[in-house]
Amino acid sequence: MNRINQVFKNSKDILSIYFTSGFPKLDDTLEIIKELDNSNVQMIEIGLPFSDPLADGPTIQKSSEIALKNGMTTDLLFKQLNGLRAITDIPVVIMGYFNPILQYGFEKFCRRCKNVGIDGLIVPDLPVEIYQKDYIKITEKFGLNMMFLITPQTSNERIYKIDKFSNGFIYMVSSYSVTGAKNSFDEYQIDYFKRINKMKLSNPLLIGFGIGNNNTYKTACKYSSGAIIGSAFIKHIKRNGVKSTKDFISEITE
Amino acid sequence: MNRINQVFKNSKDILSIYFTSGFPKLDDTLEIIKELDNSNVQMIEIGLPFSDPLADGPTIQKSSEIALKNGMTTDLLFKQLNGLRAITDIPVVIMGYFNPILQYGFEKFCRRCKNVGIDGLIVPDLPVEIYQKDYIKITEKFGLNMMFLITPQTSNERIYKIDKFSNGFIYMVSSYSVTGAKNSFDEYQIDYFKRINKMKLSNPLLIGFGIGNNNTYKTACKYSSGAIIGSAFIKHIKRNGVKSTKDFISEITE
Amino acid sequence: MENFNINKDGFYGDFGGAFIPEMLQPNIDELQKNYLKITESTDFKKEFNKLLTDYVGRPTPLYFAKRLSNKYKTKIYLKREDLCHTGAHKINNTIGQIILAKKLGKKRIIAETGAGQHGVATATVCALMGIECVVYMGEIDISRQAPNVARMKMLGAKVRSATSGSRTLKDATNEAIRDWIANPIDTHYIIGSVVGPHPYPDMVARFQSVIGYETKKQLLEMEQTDKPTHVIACVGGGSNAAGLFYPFLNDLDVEIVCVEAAGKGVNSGESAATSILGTEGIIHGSKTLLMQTQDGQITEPYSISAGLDYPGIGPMHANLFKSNRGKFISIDDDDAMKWGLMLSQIEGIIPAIETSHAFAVLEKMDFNRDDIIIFNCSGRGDKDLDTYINYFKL
Amino acid sequence: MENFNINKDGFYGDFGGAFIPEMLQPNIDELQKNYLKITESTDFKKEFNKLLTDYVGRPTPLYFAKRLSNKYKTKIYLKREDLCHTGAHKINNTIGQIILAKKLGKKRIIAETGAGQHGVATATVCALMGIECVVYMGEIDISRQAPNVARMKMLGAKVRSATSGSRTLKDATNEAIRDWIANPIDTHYIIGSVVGPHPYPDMVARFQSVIGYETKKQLLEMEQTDKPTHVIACVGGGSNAAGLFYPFLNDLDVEIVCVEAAGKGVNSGESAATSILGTEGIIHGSKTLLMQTQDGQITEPYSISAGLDYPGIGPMHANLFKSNRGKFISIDDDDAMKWGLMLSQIEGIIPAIETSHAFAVLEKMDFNRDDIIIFNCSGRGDKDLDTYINYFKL
Ligand SMILES: Cc1ncc(COP(=O)(O)O)c(C=O)c1O
Ligand SMILES: Cc1ncc(COP(=O)(O)O)c(C=O)c1O
Repeated sequence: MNRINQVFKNSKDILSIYFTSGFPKLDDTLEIIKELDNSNVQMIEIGLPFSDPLADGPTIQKSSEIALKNGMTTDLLFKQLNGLRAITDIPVVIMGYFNPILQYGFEKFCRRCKNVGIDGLIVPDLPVEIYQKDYIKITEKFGLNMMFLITPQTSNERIYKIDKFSNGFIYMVSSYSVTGAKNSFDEYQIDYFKRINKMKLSNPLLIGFGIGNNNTYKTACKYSSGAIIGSAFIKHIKRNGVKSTKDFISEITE
Repeated sequence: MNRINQVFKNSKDILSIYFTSGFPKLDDTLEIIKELDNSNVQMIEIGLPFSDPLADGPTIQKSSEIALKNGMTTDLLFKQLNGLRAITDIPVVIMGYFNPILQYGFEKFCRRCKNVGIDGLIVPDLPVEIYQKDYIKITEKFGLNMMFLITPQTSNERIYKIDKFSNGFIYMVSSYSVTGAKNSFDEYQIDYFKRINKMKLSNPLLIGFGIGNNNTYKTACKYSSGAIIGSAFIKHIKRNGVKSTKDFISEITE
Repeated sequence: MENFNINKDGFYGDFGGAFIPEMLQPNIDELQKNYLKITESTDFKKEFNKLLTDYVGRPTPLYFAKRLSNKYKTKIYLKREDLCHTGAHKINNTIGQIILAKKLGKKRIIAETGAGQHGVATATVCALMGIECVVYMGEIDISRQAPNVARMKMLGAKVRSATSGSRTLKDATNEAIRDWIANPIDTHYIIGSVVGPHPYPDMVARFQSVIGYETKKQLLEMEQTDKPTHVIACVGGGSNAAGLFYPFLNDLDVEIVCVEAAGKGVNSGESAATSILGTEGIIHGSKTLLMQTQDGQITEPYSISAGLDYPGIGPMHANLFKSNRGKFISIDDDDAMKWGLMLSQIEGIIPAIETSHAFAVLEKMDFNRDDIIIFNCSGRGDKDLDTYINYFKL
Repeated sequence: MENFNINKDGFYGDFGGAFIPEMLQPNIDELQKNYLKITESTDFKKEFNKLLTDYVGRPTPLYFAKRLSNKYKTKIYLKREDLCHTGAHKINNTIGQIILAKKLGKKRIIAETGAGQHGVATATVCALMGIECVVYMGEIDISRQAPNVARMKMLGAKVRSATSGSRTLKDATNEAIRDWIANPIDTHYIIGSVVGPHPYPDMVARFQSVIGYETKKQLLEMEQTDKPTHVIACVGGGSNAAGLFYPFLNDLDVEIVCVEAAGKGVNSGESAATSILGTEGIIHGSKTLLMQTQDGQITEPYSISAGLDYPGIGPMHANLFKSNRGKFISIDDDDAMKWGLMLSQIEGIIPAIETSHAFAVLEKMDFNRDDIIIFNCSGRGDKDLDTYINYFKL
């Protein structure tokens, strides 16, 4: 069983942390993973930086820009990840825009993911229909889970379709917004969380976008299997350094 | 008999000098007339300065501008000219654009001309047809001569008409050009002078525009009753002062 | 019945004529004798209309301004001269004159310009025909209208600086006339408005009359009548106004409204409201209303819009004023600027500041629901962006 | 027979589609489902055509460029999109999209812009309709395209600075998309070219196709055939080209020529010649040719003309290139500038620098006496005067 499916089976209040590889320093990738593992997060999302991250807010944009300036490349990420499974057992997914993956070669990309011990992919600009048509065979061949997003605007019909093609969890985007931390959720968001929960999907849900403190984390856990945090974590390590990861995580989870 | 007609009857190689009233100093008018009289010129043309002297070149434009800045007005000119006939007996004409005369009142203008002893008018932008229709009666009433211009382009038919309504002389513009001194005449100009002479007009001719040295003056005298000098004289007194008038005149006539 | 067109002697009532130095007589004679013969010929009309259509982009739309009409509770149409090639009505005239010049065998064109619109329109038709072009422009205008100077140079014209007098439009006109005096045979002078000696005012009005005739035809389709209740235009020299008014001059049911630039206020000493501040006189060869001292010295007008900043108006307009056929309204800088912004934001059309003056009458006159008001949208505001920017601190 | 139009899945051959984040899915779905239903309705067509006629100034002339034709010994026609309201073809598309947005009940418009032409065209239609407008523009472009920024502000639009990435067009597009993600319900995103996720490339091409259809009709009158031998246009994103080519895509007798900006030379590292330098990939939601690193990072293109300085081309053009249906030529800065001056001086038309690129093919291809060549004169050069002035030291 894939580590992702496992973690959802065994844990609740899952905290999944996103970071951009190559940021703040080019070689911080494994260091950050070690810190996250030590901090007892349940899942890690490694961002493959892209020049045009159009679903991301300023924090992740900036981190991607710096990562690329630092010299981050797809090949280098895989080289760094060669040591991945020596340092952690928790599920690790790569989150990357479609174009860099396409240029690398989708199949080659998946193969290397498999080889270094990556468990799944989130590709925000790869629509489920195209995935279904052209790529599902490849991810399945390499045993990679594919996770898709849903938003407050996604129709029920489409949610069921996404549920069908997702494997691991469904990334429930909390609001109409690009990434970036907020202090709380409003009632419309809560209604939306409730509505989705009622749909009894086959995949568990993780709530992402706008989570950055204990309050939003707790609320997310109430209405789903857990939360994904990106911008808030990146801001934290930018300010306090990679070594302060544990402080951040304990503040979130308390 | 009008002083203008007289001078053409009695003299040849007539030199008529133009100057702008109010230039270089506001009160130079009589002073310049005195100097010209002393230098034995045969006729004087007093320019009434105008803001938009469109038949004039840069020298006369500039002198008009300065004269107006000095405070020259039509009324003031007539006041200055109250002393005219105490200091000279030679014919004096006023050369002015039509608009200032019109604003003063054509009849009132003519009356004051008469009163101060002016002998005639040159109004470069009053076409002969309009003069004939609206103004001839007035000039005749005050015994003022009216002189019109012809150019190398003027048709024979029109020259005869102008000859008919001119009284005193015809102002033969030497070339296609606004006022301003040149060093010599070319063969086309000479041909033109010859052509006009052959027409046996009832009025004598004076050549103007582009005359400024002994050479052009002599040539003008050869093909007409004399010459009109404006720009060259203005340049001279601007540089050397009003008192140097005599030097200028003797250089021209030698 | 009174006739507000030109008479056979080249006068509109008391105004017009050709008060020109003898040196210009042959040129003006040539034009007077030939302009109607040539411009009324089939040959000329064909070429003129073809260029207006294929090159200038005519007919320009008659645009019903819905939001503006709603706001002022009346029917407002804009005649879109701003869409003409080069950005204003000025090119209608230069197209006509360049064809005429060619037919007269001229090899060289001169023109005056203030804001540069007429200079650009002249440089344009000269490039089109491959004819040499010299544009006179006041030294001061050259420095404050840099983009239009650049356009003229791009088009291959020589821009000559008029350094005399106030070094603006009036002096550029003087310089152009002096050039014409010096080059009477091969050169044609393309005047930019309905000013100057006869036949210019009539000739330019005829070339611009395409504006009014198109309006009639378009209105008939849109409103089932070819008669508006009001025709409104700004008046610098008066050519865009003359063009719109032309077919309506003798139709007393149609109210004619001329909008002049009040500058900083009619009584501020810095104004261009000629109908109020001017008196009868002669400017650039024409008897008309002009701003002058008691002594007949022509004074320098002022307006924030360089194109309205001429000390006279055309003789047709002087006659419309004196006879009360036209209503004259003057609009100051601030109102004009406000209306430039207003039209931009309510209709998506940034007008030339000249044009903006016209629209400001919407708050100076009362209109009925059923009135049909035609504004001549004489030009676009691109040339005026700097002025707008600085004024509104955008 | 090959079909160069879009297929039912939103692809031109291998190119196109909608590679978008889930957050945009509802908006894109809404458009995909409705765009043809709405735009093909009589109601829509009526309003669209009326505004194109009365407001934009269509039909734009098809102008036979006599002097240019003589010089190059062939028949050259210019489709005069430079005469459109706001100065370029861009407004054809924004008129279409604003009507669509209204019919979809949208209350707010966003757009991206590089040189500012599309931003101005969008701000214009928003003012016309009284709809809120936000235009994203790269921080660098804001400072180098000041006049168009001022125009947008005059028109009441908010101009927001894109401060990420290279701070030019590509980043402004990213910012607009992010805004749309954050405002999916009341906001419509007006893309400025035939780029972006399906249905944008097809929708924009259809709105611009009026250029090609008018050309056919006009040509039939002028040359007794509605088939030119060549249709030539510059390609930034590709909308003016798509508009001209549209009715000729599947008519193999008509040669299609796409002109790209070579910048300082195709191999200089400062170029925007996407067909040569680009590879297949995904940009702004569309699979197409784009300039990128081996790693799939999108690179910053360069051209002296801000409107051609986009790292991709529309999927229709990518397909024209790959299938060899279109001939692609790249023209460097110097040649483009030279031709801008040339067209100004030989025809009296100062073209946008984007447009100038197209004309330069006259010296890169051979044409026969009887060829009928249509150039899309996509825009006027007013916005580029500073660049021309500095380049030629006018
Ligand atoms: C747009 C525009 N409107 C009006 C005018 C004023 O000229 P006229 O009164 O001759 O129409 C100008 C002059 O440059 C102009 O550019
Ligand atoms: C005049 C003009 N032509 C061409 C373009 C390029 O865009 P497209 O390739 O979409 O026509 C632009 C873009 O701003 C433009 O302003």
